[in-house]
Amino acid sequence: MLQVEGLSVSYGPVTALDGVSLAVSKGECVALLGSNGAGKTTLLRTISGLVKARLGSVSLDGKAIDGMSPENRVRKGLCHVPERRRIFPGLTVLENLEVATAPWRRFGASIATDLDRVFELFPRLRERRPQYGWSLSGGEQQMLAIGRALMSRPSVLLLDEPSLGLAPLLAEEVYARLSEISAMGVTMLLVEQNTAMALSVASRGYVLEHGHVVLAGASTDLITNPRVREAYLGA
Amino acid sequence: MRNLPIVLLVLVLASALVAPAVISDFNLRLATLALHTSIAVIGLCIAFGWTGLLHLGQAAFVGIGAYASAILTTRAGLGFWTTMPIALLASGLVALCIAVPMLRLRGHYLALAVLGFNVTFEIVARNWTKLTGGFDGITDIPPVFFFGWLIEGDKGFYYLSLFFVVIVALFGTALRHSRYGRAMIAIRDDELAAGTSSVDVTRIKVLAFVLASVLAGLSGSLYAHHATFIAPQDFEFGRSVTILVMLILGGESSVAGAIIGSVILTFLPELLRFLGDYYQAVFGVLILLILIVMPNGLVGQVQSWRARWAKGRSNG
Amino acid sequence: MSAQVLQLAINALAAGCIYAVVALSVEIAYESTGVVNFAAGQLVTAGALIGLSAVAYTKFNFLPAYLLVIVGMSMIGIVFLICVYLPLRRQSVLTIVIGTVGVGIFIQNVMLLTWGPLPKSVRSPMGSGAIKFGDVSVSLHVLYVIGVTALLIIGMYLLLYRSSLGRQFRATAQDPEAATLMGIRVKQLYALNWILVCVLSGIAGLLFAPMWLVDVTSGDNIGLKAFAAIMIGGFGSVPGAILGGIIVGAIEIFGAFYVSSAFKDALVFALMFLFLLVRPQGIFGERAADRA
Amino acid sequence: MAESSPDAILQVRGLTHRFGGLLAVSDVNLDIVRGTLLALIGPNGAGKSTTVNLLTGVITPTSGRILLEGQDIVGCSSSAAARAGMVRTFQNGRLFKRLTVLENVLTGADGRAKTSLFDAITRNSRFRAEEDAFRHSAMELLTELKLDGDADRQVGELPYGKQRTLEIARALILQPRVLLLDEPAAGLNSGEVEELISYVSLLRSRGLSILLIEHNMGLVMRLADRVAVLNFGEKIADGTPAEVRSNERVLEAYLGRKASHAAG
Repeated sequence: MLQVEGLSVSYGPVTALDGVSLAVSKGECVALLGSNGAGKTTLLRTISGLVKARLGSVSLDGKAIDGMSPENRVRKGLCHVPERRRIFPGLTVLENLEVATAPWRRFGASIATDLDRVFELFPRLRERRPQYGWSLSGGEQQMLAIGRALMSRPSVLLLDEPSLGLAPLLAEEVYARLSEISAMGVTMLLVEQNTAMALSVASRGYVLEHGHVVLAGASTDLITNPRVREAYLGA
Repeated sequence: MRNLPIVLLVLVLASALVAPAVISDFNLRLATLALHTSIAVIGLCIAFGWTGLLHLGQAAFVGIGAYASAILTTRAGLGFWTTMPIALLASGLVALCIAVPMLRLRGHYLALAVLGFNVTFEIVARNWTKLTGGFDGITDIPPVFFFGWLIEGDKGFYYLSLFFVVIVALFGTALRHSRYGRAMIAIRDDELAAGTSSVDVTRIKVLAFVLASVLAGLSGSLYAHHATFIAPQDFEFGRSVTILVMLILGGESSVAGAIIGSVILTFLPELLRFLGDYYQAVFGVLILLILIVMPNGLVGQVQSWRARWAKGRSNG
Repeated sequence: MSAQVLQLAINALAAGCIYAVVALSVEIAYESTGVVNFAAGQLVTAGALIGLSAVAYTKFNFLPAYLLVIVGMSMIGIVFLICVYLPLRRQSVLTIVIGTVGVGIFIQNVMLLTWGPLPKSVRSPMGSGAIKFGDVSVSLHVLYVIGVTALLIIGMYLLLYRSSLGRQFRATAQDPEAATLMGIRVKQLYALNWILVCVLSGIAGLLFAPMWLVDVTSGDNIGLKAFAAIMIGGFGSVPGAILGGIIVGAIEIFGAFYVSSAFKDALVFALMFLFLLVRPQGIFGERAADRA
Repeated sequence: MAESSPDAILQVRGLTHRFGGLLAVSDVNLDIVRGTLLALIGPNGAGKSTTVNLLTGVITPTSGRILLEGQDIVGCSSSAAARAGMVRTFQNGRLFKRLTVLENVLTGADGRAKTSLFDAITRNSRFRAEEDAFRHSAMELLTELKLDGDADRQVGELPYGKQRTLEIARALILQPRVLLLDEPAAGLNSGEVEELISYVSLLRSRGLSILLIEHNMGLVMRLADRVAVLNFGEKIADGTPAEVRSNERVLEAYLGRKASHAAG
């Protein structure tokens, strides 16, 4: 479904990614692990087209999408939920959701079923419909960011640290919803610092260090692998 | 090669010294104008080029200096050497009074506030007829005496202006290479980091704004005595824009660029005379082209060429 | 209220409406791109002068003439986007702001070449009639200005807050990158932005032209007043821009009558400075220190 | 509350900061013993960066006290805090791009300058003596950090690792009482990290008190005398590296609930 091959990215003199390759098959949920500055966010930004790669290629459904603008990648079903949520603070919850239908909505096309699907997953958002984005709590904002992404009818969802800054109970709730979304057949690539949570949803994972993939494997293997712990807690 | 800048500097100074002997009277007049304008541009270099204050009202401070000099010489009969320091002081004091509240503001707020100040200055100059002569301005501003020697005509005034430009350029260069210059550039590059590196951000901003205005006052005082006639439209907002464009054209953070920019832009209408009425429209396009093609001005462009050349040599 | 005060108040409202429309245009550009459009005044003049020629060309058929103005101003907006905003977008906002100054100079001088320096009088579609309410005589054009402004404000509200396009527009203004990630075509919305900015200024030009004589510099002053209006109303607030415009109109008209007609503009700027000193965020606006 | 232990150079008491309704930092107490290194760790979004901003006067706390050598510096501007000896580096390298390497370091020294504007523009002997002294100490620092060969280069020409080092030099010339290093290892390769570790140890052995903010615990475990852990703006643990590493709440914050059980 999503294929990344030999991706290298530099910011001026700094190399952020150095020949990263990975693949996510249809319906799969894959976790991307690693410490701060390992290049996880850069990788997602390159896949969604915000950052231009120096070398390498990204393909979706077997077709290279390297030259494509981020807007058009969304139209191909690739949606990126950015780090720190980035909801639109001056739009209401409902408007935040509606605005994400721009890629597919034509005159008269109904968004009611899409809205229902989001509200079923996140009943809190239904209550908060008329409130402005900035007035939501961190957890609600995260739910809105995920809900907003679903409104664009993605086939592949890129998620950047969905548990960031959330209390453990809320983070767990967000993850419960993510596994429901995964069960609906949405393909997911998940960046997370909370290893246990990420691996509880994902079936496989990659560990990134200094812009390289240093480890890859099934979740069950990774969770007991001492190298993963090292990446965060040190030897 | 190492001494190239010094050789260039000596050449430029030498040709500036002999220029009056070879160029026409009209061009001499323009050159004199370019010289004392460049003092205001160097002032803007300190405030905008180094410290990053978007200052769209430099002409008003030139105007304060010019009017202070003109009023004191025509009404009180004082000479240039007395009124000139007063003119500097007047511009500086006005700047100090408005700096403290205004510099709490950033970016566009400051730009609009200073622009508003420029417009207000114009309105006052036009309408406070008793003091400023209103629309008719002030005429018959006396010439300058230098130790009893009358500086008359363009040649004398050219050398007087050149003298002040050299002094101001030396001042600017010394400032740039002192802790004040460093602090100013640090503020423009990263205000937060400047603060945590012990730079007193507000004080340095006020200093930059006041110094810019003092230099504008000097420029205005020279202008008044050179033109012997001043009127409100000499100091309108459009003039502030021209001064800013001179700086950007030359290279916004370089003293040499400020002088180069004001010389080029003073002579440009003459060079482009064949454009006739189209000149002003071309001027607008020119601003855009500079911003798009060489945002660091002529000096910045030359520096980047030199850097590329040096790199090419060291690699090859 | 005496008839005289009422008369002044109506004139003040009409002048204020024009400032409010220009302030609205500056405010929209600022909110969606962070750029203060220093070419606003020249765009107002452009609207007035294009209107003048269009009305003559259509032999006083105001409706097609005004449509021509709107098309013309939209084209200026698109040219501005392609030649100035997009090439400068990656540089600092200050650079773009200086770029708008260059655009203003360019437009002004192209107009000088096209229309010449002489002031011209422009007819109002309402003719030169007036209605009398007791001792108060109100020209039809003044009522027309107030009516059109009200319609424009309602129209802008519907466009920005009640349409899908407006939602996308506001989302892009708040976070262009997140908007891109939601599949919104950000460049098209920037085009919409600059078209709106130019069309609004142009309409302000059409509204003011019949009230005063028009020459190539008449918009400059209106642009400056619009800036003052925004500073008073508060940057970053649409209602602030409208209220600020009306306040500026009131100070100008009442100040000219009761204080001094020479210093009426100085009064406007004095109030602006007062706000900067005491309440830099304006009546409704963002905190002045928040946005660089 | 141990109000005044004589060898604590920095005492933070009840530090609290609210953004809107959100408690970014909540009632945090910290102590740095003179000449030791305290590491402040915690997951992303835990409030570490806000704490640094509060300590260095970039933002003013809602409540709480920051005692540097017994003197409360709450309410000081960032430049006043820097002059008082609270000096920091930045997480994502904030150097002055248009100044040379040497000038960047000198900006830090200028806070101690005694000469006036008049001295500076006439370049008199007082000014030159001061400038020479500053240049001398700046060059000494650059030499120690192996940057002396780059002194006259523009900052943008330096490779990333050297830029990070330069930031430490700019901070050190301020003669800090407490040096706050905000994620100094971010983006460095493993060789550079080793150099950083040995240099920071050297600084500590010379008696400098250091607050190290770090995400990567590998670095922390090797350098820290004590470790404080933040999560959701609250301090959840404080102790020696070994104590903190086996602390249940810390493991949970980093790895999540399930893994900490699995690992424990």
